[in-house]
Amino acid sequence: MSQAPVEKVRIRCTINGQPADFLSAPYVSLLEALRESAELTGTKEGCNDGNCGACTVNLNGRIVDSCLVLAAEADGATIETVEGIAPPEGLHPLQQAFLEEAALQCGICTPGFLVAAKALLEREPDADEHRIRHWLAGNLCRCTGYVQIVDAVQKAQGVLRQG
Amino acid sequence: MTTVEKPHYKVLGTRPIRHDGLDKVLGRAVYGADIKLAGLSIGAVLRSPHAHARIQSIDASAALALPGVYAVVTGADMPIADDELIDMTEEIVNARFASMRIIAHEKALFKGQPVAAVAAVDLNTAQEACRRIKVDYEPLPAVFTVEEAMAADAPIIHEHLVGTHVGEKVPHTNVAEHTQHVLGDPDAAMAKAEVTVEGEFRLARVHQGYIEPQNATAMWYRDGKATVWTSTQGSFPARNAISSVLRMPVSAIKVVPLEIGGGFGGKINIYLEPLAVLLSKKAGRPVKVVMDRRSVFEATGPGPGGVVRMKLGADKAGNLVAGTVDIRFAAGAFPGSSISAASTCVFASYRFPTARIDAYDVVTNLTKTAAYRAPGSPQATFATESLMDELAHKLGVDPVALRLQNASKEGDRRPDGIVFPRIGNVEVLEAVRDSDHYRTPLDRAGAAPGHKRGRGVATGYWQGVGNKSTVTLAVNNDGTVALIEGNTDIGGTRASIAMQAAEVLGIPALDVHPTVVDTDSVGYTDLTAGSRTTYATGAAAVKAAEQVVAELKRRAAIMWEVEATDVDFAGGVFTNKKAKDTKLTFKQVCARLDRTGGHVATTGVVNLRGSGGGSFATHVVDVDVDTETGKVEVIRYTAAQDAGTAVHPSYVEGQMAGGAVQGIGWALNEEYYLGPDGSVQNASFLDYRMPTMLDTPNIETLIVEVPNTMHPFGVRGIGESGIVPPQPAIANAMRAALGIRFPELPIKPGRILEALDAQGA
Amino acid sequence: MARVFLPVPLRALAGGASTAEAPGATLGALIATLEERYPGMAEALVDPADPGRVRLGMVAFVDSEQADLGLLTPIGPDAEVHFLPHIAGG
Amino acid sequence: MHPFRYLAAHSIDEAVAALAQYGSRARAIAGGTDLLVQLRAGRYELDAVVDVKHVPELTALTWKGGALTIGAAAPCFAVYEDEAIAGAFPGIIDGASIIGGIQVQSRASLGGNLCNAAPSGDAICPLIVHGAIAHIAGPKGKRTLPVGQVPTGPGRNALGEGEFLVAIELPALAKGFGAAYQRFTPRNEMDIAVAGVASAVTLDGAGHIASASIALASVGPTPIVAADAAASLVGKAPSAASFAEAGHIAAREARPITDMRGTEVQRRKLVSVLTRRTLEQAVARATGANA
Repeated sequence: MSQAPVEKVRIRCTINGQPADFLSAPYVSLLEALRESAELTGTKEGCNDGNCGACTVNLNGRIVDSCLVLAAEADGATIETVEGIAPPEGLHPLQQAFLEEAALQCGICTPGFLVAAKALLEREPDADEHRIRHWLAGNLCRCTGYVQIVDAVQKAQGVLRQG
Repeated sequence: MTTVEKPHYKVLGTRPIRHDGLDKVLGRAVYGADIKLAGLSIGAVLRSPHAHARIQSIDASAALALPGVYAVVTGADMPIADDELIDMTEEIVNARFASMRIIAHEKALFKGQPVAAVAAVDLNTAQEACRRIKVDYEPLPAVFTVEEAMAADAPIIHEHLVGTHVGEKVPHTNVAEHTQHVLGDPDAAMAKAEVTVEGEFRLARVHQGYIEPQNATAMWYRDGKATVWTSTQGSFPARNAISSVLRMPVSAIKVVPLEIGGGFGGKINIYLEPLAVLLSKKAGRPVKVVMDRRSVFEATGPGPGGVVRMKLGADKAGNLVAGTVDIRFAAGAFPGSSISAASTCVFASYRFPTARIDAYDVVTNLTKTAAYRAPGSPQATFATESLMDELAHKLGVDPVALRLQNASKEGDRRPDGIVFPRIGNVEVLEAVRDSDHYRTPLDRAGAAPGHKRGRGVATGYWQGVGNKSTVTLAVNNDGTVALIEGNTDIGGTRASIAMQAAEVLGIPALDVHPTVVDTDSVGYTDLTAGSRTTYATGAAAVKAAEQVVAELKRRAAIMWEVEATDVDFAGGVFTNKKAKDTKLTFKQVCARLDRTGGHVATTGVVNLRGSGGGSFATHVVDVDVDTETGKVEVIRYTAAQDAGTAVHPSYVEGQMAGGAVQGIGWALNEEYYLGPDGSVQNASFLDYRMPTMLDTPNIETLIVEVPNTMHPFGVRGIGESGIVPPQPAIANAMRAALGIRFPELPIKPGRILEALDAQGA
Repeated sequence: MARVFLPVPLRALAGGASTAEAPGATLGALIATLEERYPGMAEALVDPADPGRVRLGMVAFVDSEQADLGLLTPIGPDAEVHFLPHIAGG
Repeated sequence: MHPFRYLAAHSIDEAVAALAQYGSRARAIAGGTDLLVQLRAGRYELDAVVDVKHVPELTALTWKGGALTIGAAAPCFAVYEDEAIAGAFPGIIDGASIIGGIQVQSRASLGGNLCNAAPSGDAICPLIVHGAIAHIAGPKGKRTLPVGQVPTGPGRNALGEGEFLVAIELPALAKGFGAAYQRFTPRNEMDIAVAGVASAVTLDGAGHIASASIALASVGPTPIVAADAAASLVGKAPSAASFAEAGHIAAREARPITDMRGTEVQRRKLVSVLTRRTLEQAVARATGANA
């Protein structure tokens, strides 16, 4: 480290509909910044190299592994995490369906699945089972064998279709 | 659902929403890494780059000089513990080895073993400090496989280890233990057998693959006490282990179990907890350490690999007459692979008039293995079920029929001598035989050009355990009940335990409010493991609830001015036997608690003397193999299992499907791929290749219910058996598809192509 | 009399027998009887430094259920007694 | 991880200047899906990363006649969700749509995949058989390079100090052109190619193969152009026999190793099979058949 210490950078963005403004070291991931600086620990770290999807967040309308995004890149961004999925009252149909279908066991992968599945159903309300499995293949679950997760996404899909 | 006559339950068998679900879908549940404390510092661990090396010196001065570094600990801060056995209840751990595993002392014994740990202001500073610690190693020759470790000229990993070889004490060996079970005269019976099958089966080590890495946060207090927040499968056993390796009384340690992101046996042992305590003691502030994924693979406890050689003998009618097996597991750097459970399970599914089981626990220069879902059973049973399939081929009989013909049942003696109580082995096999899947012929012709299809079946067993649990119930005057328990909820057990209390109390499941508390706040409770939580802690909840009922009967009697013996209770309603139409609901009695003597709280304590026979599982699988690439697709899968009484069927099905998918990964792709230096070359989720959602079929589940005579509601532990059948079932399906027996796991595409080549040649 | 199933390593002490019939109202009494008949058996089953229960790493089963009262576990007249290695669980 | 600065460039000139400031201690970051993993693993150290996603040229998708220029930082999804690109260049989509999972495809770019120069890079072989050109900017100005010359070894590329990839230009397709890429992975997603093959053919008016190009992934230190296999097809009518023959030749041109992802023998077999399969698919596309 021959150079001057690396200073923190200021990040102003929108997280779950609320303005956020915090400082972060520029080499820190969005995942770490969300958990440590924004106090949003719903987003989980499973592998820190983009291979489990536990840290999935919605960044400017696309799902990303937040461990593979620098916090500094999120300046000006709109971010949705698991904490922002539910409407002000009650639950999002996906959250309700995950509960009803027992689509979680340990629950550590659940935030990532919810964020990813919500993005899918918003883009492709009629996604079939294969498309659901394809879209969610970036999210690992080691407990459920995935069956009940697929069931839950399809159940929520039905609820959302009915409006 | 197959049901053997069963009482009518009001709560059991329903599917309420789990009590902790809301927090988990909202992102509010606090898992190990989520804990925040004032003044929290962050730890990092320096790990050995060598599989076997003498540590000449450690110089941490440059690390300590780095601004923001609070403390460095090395082996010198945690002397090797005495040879004391720690009772982790299910597992017996030698404190000396546990302390050596947690941090290296004079020698590093596996790549990834902690050598030093640092606490600093943030993670990046702690990691940078680790890089500045100078360690002088003298590399030593290392062994990684059973064969290498057992070779005559093998380097000895533990100079002071004395092996126990069928009772004999043997020094200077890497074979920590050789156990043997003999039933009858298997050699004579084998010699007379009309049909024999035999084989050598090889297994790679495999990881549990939980998504949440190990973590520990500790606060040392100046009065010599410490609090540890961690995601563990057993807060009390973890406390025992921390106490032993740090030489602290158990009462000085409080373990606070946080939500746990998967375990499958891998989070029974402690890894980071003592380091966090020592760092906190030196740093004077709380310290959090979270493992990175590479270290999870390199330095936690995977399931053992090894070699299993087996021979089965039968008469012409297909009755088994003898079985012999030689099980050798590579334990890793310290003794204690799962050979005893493997020995228990390997022949448990069948009636063997004679048998011999030899098992070897062999130390190697790799991270010490640990429990992994039905530990030892999948590895050993892979041989049994592969050979049962070969036997069916040789005899020309249906594989399910052959298994049914030989299936163990109540009163049969296992090769280790234990006599089975009522078990559901036969019923599970019958459920598969009668299933839509098994009755529907495989559409072989539907395979694409160059593809071949096959169907396989296999059975698996896990015994499970009972042991100690405590549940406290506190009755609220609104008719709800708080339930305090000590088992971390790894997959819905708050619900399955609360439901059993609710069943006794005759109230809705959601009127019981379960909370998992720390080791200072509830009585001793064993692991969330061994398929015991719903079974044993459920039994404790039943016991506590029965005490509530007894007390509330007394309260109703006070209200009615009769004797307690004059009060009946059923389905949540108290009845005055003296005036039959006089009834009070549970809620009504609770509303009057303060006028009938005050509040009611009870505690149920159990120490169950076994599991009640365990749970059998049988799986059927159809595979489609692309013979040009070796790619295997699982196209249909059915899992049947005995749940005794399914408390919450959704979570029973979830355990069954989860075990099946873990087994599918184990069968087809998962393995530790080791470099010549013992490094794990695929230590990432990218290259360890656990199944994704796109790799797995719908798992059809058949819950069989043969009540467990040792549980008040007949509940069996169901967490583990489901991972035993998939590997042999898939190997048997591959045999059916290709005519090739795969005796080595994983059955990966390259291996399939090689075998097809050899078949063509 | 209880029927004791001897684990393979202990059979040498009993002249190769795989089972032994022995009286004893408790597990401790039973082991004492075995010791009289087959010297060395007591030390093989109970660690003198940790009396009152069978050695850690070993589990006693009485009628196929774990003995939970250590050496005080009652033994019925027709009981079966096993000594097995501890199971590691998941 | 060695601490580094984050600099966002908004023009090519800004990016050039920022990279020049840190010399070999800086790199351009597009999706970051490889870069951040490698930095965390300590494979190399940087003092700065220069975010090029805000440079308009780096994310633009520009048509000129039938030629398409893809900004080096344009994320995979932007490429494969573009109907015009999917219609014209299905062989490019084959690669772009299988890099990582959906999350990674939101960030990863064809340019990043090319610069990362992994032998297994799924985007690279399709680009090679399309004859794509890499547009590079740096302190000495702009230059171009055939994409096949960008990877120079595992994780090494031909970019000099201070240089970065601006865009990839896909030339207009000849009449009768068809291309396809397939890889083999044990898992169906989220996996690295054990072997991959991109094939392209141009059919003449009589339906014979006028020219062909075959590139192999994950079977050598860089993507390998299987020139002999491609040459074996020229002048022939597409047939199972000619494709199989090309597959055998390609397998000989491969230079695979055995590692955790697969064995040498397995990889040669896969090259043979995938060459045949991609040729079938490429011809089907060339003839407008539904594939």
